[in-house]
Amino acid sequence: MKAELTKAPGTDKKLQLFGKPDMRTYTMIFALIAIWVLFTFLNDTFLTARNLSNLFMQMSVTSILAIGMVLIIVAGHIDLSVGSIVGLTGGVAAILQVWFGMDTGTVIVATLVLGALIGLLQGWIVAYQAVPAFIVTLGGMMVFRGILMGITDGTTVAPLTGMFKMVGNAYLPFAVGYGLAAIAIVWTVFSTLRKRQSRIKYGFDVPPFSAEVGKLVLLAVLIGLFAFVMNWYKGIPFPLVIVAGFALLFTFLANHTPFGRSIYAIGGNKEAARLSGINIKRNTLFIFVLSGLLSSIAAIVLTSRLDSATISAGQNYELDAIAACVIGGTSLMGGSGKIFGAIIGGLVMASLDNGMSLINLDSFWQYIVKGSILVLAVWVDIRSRRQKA
Amino acid sequence: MKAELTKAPGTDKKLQLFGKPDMRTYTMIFALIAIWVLFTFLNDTFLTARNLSNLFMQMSVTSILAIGMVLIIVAGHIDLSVGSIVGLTGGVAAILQVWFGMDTGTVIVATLVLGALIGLLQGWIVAYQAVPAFIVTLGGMMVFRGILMGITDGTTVAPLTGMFKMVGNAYLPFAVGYGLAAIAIVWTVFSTLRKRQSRIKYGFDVPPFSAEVGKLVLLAVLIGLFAFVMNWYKGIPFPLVIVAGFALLFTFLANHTPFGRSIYAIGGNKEAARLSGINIKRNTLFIFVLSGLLSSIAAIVLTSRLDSATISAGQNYELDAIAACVIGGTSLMGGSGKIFGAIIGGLVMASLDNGMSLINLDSFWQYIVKGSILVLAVWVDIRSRRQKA
Amino acid sequence: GQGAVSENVQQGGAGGATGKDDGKLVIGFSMDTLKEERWQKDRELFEAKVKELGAEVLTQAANGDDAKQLAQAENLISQGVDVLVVVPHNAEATAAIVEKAHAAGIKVVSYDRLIKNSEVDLYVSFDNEKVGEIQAKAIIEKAPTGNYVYIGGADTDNNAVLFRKGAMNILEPLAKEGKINIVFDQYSKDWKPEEALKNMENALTANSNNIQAVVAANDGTAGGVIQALTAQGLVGKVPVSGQDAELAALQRIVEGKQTMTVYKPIKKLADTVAELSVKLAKNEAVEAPAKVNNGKIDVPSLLLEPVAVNKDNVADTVVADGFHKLEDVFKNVPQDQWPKK
Amino acid sequence: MKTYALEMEHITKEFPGVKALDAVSFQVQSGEIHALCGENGAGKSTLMKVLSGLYPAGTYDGTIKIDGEPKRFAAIKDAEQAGIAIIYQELALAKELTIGENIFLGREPRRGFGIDWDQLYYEARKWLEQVGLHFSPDTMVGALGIGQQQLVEIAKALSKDAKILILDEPTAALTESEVETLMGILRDLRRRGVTCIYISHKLNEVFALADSITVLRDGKSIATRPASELDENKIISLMVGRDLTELFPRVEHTPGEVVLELKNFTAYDPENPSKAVIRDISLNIRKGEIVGIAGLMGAGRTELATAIFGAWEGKKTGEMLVDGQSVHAKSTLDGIKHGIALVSEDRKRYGLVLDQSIKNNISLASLNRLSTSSVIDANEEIRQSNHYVKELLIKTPSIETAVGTLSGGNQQKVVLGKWLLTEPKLLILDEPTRGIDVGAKYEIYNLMNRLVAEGMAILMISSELPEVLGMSDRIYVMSEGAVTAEFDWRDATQENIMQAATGGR
Ligand SMILES: Nc1ncnc2c1ncn2[C@@H]1O[C@H](COP(=O)(O)OP(=O)(O)OP(=O)(O)O)[C@@H](O)[C@H]1O
Ligand SMILES: Nc1ncnc2c1ncn2[C@@H]1O[C@H](COP(=O)(O)OP(=O)(O)OP(=O)(O)O)[C@@H](O)[C@H]1O
Ligand SMILES: [Mg+2]
Ligand SMILES: [Mg+2]
Repeated sequence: MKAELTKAPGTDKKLQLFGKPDMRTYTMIFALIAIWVLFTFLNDTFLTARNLSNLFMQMSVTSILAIGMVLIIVAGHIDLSVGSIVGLTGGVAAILQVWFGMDTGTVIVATLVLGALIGLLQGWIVAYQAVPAFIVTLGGMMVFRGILMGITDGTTVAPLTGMFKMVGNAYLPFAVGYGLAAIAIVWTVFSTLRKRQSRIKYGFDVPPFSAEVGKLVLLAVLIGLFAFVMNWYKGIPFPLVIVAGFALLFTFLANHTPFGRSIYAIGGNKEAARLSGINIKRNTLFIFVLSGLLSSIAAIVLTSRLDSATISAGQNYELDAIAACVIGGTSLMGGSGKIFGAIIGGLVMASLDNGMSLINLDSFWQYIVKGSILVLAVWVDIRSRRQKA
Repeated sequence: MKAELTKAPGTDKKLQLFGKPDMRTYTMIFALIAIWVLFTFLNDTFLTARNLSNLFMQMSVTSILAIGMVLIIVAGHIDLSVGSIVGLTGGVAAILQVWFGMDTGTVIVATLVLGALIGLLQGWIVAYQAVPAFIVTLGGMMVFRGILMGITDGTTVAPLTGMFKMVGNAYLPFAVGYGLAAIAIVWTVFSTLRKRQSRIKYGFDVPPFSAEVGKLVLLAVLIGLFAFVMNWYKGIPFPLVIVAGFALLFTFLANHTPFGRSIYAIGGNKEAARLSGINIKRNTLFIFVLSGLLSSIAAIVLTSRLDSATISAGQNYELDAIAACVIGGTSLMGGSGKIFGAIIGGLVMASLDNGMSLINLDSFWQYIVKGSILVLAVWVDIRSRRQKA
Repeated sequence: GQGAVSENVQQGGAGGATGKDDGKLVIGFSMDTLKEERWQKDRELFEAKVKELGAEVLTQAANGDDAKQLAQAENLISQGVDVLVVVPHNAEATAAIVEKAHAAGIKVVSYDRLIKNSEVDLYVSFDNEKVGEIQAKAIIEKAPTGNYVYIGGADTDNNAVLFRKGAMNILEPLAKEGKINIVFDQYSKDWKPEEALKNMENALTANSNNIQAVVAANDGTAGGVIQALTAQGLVGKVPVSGQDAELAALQRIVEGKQTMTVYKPIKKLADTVAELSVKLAKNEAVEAPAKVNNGKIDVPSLLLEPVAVNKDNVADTVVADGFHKLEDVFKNVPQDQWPKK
Repeated sequence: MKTYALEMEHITKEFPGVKALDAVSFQVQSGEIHALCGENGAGKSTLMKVLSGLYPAGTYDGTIKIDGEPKRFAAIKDAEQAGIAIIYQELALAKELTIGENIFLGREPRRGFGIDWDQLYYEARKWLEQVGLHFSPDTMVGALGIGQQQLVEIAKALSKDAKILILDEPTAALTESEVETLMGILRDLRRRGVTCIYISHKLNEVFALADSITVLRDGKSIATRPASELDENKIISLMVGRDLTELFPRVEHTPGEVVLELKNFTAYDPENPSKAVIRDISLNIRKGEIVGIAGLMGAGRTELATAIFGAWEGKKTGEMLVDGQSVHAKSTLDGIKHGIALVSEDRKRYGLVLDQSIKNNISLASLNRLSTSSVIDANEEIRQSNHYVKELLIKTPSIETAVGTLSGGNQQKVVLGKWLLTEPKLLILDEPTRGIDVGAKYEIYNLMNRLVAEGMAILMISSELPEVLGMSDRIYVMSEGAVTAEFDWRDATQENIMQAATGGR
């Protein structure tokens, strides 16, 4: 009996880089690999270093939005305005730089502040005025797009300065890329060992040392391989660094801080969260601030990538972000979802887009295939979970 | 005790034309009147018979979609594909008539069958394969749009024959309009009295006869006035007849049939519904069939109104339909919502669009105003309910 | 930065980007959209011509999404095309494509719309502002005075903004002179005909049908406008412009329901671009007599004239070009009224 | 002089249409276990919610003093700071989170910026051992049964190290042995000077634990007495305002022919088709008798009921005969058609659509019967609903009231009404009186007797042995999915049932 108790917490701890990957995440990783294999057969460009580099560039904006969207959906809300926030904050960034000649640093800070303020406004209405998020953000979607059209007068604002352009287009120099990879490996090893220490101290079971080492070696090889492939082309794309950075940061936030846990509790059982003394309003407000902030970061990347701000920028991105979350296992009922899953979901969608465009599929076929695969992927996932469980 | 028990059911029965209007519906009717008053002040065209007639024409497509959407949302699902179904079925209808020269009757039947089949497919995946409706219909949205693009090759399919054009553009002859109004009045009086009889028979309390008569007179005047105003211009628009017909039919379905009750129960507590002997899968399937069917009806009206089918037809209609439902008091959590509310919600949105276009407001202001009013309306409603409660 | 970047590209090339090293030239064709009839034609014609010239085409359509167009262009570049032909959705946002292509040593041709603020290699086009001007001029001819309605395209589409700007170049001076009166001016969301229909219904209602002319941005919106006019029995009495020479619009024109459409002889456009691109790919010199400043450089350009098509010149323009068949265009008109071939 | 740990004075709390508390005064001495008794809807939970800050100061009238100090709690956190911890009657756990996360929700131990997971699970495991729940602390709460979840709630409250611990019906879902564990913990806390407020409908527990008892009735405090001055009958008469002669109104039944017979009935786990959840069960139930099923939690009684009713999703083997006819109930609809009704153990989860009216809930399982050519007969529906509201003494202003606003006992009666309207031959009651006050219990027992007298057969699953012994004509005992014994009520005793229930271990 006692043995059973002490054993359990040790056994189902997995690599916790992005929180415990669950069955669904594995299925999605598998689907991703299947898609990659398929496109590799269909087109010899797909699995080149250069195209993988493109792919990561192309997924960056949606992925950044998906990170925020996971939090929103987990808390039981929805944010339909992210696309418009991307448009508006990107437009403001471009205006500040092109029309008012501000330097890139100032522009970025101003944009982030604007994004956070927009999130604050929407969050306040959702949290403190109890208007459903669907309505608030549907309204926001229209209002922000309208403001963007008003301030730009329908014109495209371009071109940006070199510094700004870097954000969405630069690659890390080879040395920096390898350096980052080395840091990542060292950090993984260090934190795994420290966790092991602490578990031993508290008397929890730990996996055999050899298994732990094997896991670490595998991880190190993967990280190294990734850096090598990216450096084969031009280096690690800077937008990917942003995505990875925020994914890690927000995974930490979601899994290892009281704030993160509160979000899951709020989405899972609001009453329970309330009865546990969690300040639901403040936390909800904060989620929307984060979503607004991430939207403005996505806006900076997008504007930089396009080297211009247009009135249609970001349109329909909310659907892409939501789809990435759902493919990645986030339940629209709230209460469960993983940021890592959403990133995989975003990668699945970007891979489909990229691959179909490479094999030069007719545009209408692309719609049909993408729609079908979306349903198919989730269907396979549900089937497999049902059989396993 | 006895008196208390038997009295209660009698007291809170209201006009049951579209089911009991609740607080929220009243607030929305009030908001609608406010919007109308505002635009009447801003523009002298707004409250003319002709413009009201336009307004009802313009709201028809969204309203038909909203009727189906209420059922979907009440059952705890969502249908993002209605816009694409409108596009596809409308395209097929136009192709059958323009390219293959089929007569209008056949075309309409074929279109409705197609709509129902599409609904059947999606419903089957949702109900029997347990894939979330959000994913299924998001996929459907892409697939159906893709098919439409494929079969029309991007061309506009036009023009239709006279008969087909009538559906979306005709007005009822004055006499028929007044006739319908008379039938409506007689039917209301008759059914109210019959209900009264039956309540007396069962020994329930009934309101005083004078109150009942007063209510009936008011209703009769409203119906008569409506017919008069519509006939002042060209008569009751045929699309409005379709909307009203389906609204009545589906309200009856929702409130007075086991199927309708089951939907509310499923949305309110799926487990309890299942254990009460409700066949959840079959009912869910059927809701999607209805939604597909209504989408194809909306498609016929739209195609007829435009006298052509284009590949962008129906785009983003799902958002309009969902917004109409939510403004009209449907909870996105499932379990509650009224068709009458959704129609009012649709009318609110159509009135805003119409009024702002009449006063020739800049496009960007229209976005801002519409978005803000959306949020404001729901906010006022929530406030007022909170104060009442 | 530039030097380091091209160094890296060399490496990338070794990574195997160009799988198509069978000596055949490959032209990448990055399109704004295929959601309109007109662009389907462009694609057909362009692909046919390039194939005729012995090269290959890879076509991508972004359906009006700037980021998607950039992604697709990247994919074309990584597939090792020799020349990239771009129909920009947005004139400025596509400058990033030019930069990326140049970094990979690929020349870029700007098709139909000018790519601004970039060192684009060649520009072959009709001018969008010019289109608006042609529309307005044609309508002014029919209705020199009176109440004017402008029904625009998608307010979120940069091109719709340009069309409107062109039209207003003509209309606004006249309005200032008091000759005409612009009583209604609205965009149509997503270019949707139903939005145009609603707007036109409202315009007619607000002005008690006292409308003398409508400038509609394209044939789709014109279709909506004409539906609203039909309901009021005004069809044929109020001139309506259009653009793209869609079949449905041409049918309306020969029936007298629509006044004109702007036809861009796209066969000529497609053929010219195809020929010049293949030349560019072979590093041959190309003839580009005009110079158009795009904000950064004077782009070597070939400018083609858009044509205003009306009832009288349908047969000589659209039909003669093989853009549409005579029997299709005149399908709804009694045979005896068909023009002689 | 007595020192009061808690004084609540003239607390008045109104809900729309209901005065839930009417100038209630309530004093609790330091270090005692104070029981709060009263019928369903008497206001016990509401009073405790006022105390715990869930209903913040300003939404009620009256004053609260802790250790003589007046306090105004604007939020739950304030009350927690003042040393008050509460276990709510409704389970307040997030199912998607682990046991450990739930226990420390909102108060996670930190290390740097992050949560110290190892310490959290270490602590959680300690508290779980205390309450005798042998699960790993990183198990999802959703995977636990309702009783186990209750133990998690208790662990959570204990971990707060409160000065005043409130338990609102903590034992409703617990087995006898778990109740024993809990009592031990509470006695231990009393020794350490912690003040406890204990709400329960189980009077034996109240007397086993409480030092003083307060009785509420209709939102008013009726009396506060030392436990030694009271006995069961006195409390009951204080609660209901009259005397109840006996708790279990036994009536002689005359069983008729067999309604339901199971032969070698086996049901397999839907998610693991090789695992039998109930095994080889043979039993029968006759018209006009009450058959009780006893067993420990997890014995598979709920599964048996679900399988008979047709709601079981897994594979079933063996034979089931209804009125001598072999029957395969594949869905709940089949069950209903064969005249079987199941009142489930968790009414909120499986019984009611909380947002909807009493009327809509009562008619839910009989919609087709209430319809002519697929249209619901509105008058008949209203008539039937009113009939059952009257017959079952459901306390409500109207049949249009949403069931979510009713008290537990009245909700249970609505579920009963729903099933009686289907006019079943066999009524299965799974824990029919869980969380229900004595008055309502008594009404339900009388109703059972009346139904049986009218010829219905009742299968009653209950974890309360007195109830099983007091009401059943025959008793089957289950253990680990199998029937291990059958007793006539005259032969059954607590001892021989418990022995069979533990599998003779
Ligand atoms: N949120 C609420 N809204 C409206 N009425 C409520 C609400 N909560 C409780 N009530 C009403 O207040 C009264 C007291 O309810 P309370 O839950 O305190 O009773 P209780 O004594 O705890 O009963 P039980 O033994 O069933 O738990 C009841 O009539 C109940 O219907
Ligand atoms: N959803 C489930 N998934 C897996 N196992 C389950 C599930 N529900 C119940 N079980 C298991 O089935 C067995 C029977 O449980 P059940 O709760 O039905 O027993 P019971 O006798 O009705 O007890 P209770 O007193 O809780 O009603 C137990 O071993 C339980 O853990
Ligand atoms: Mg209670
Ligand atoms: Mg049970």
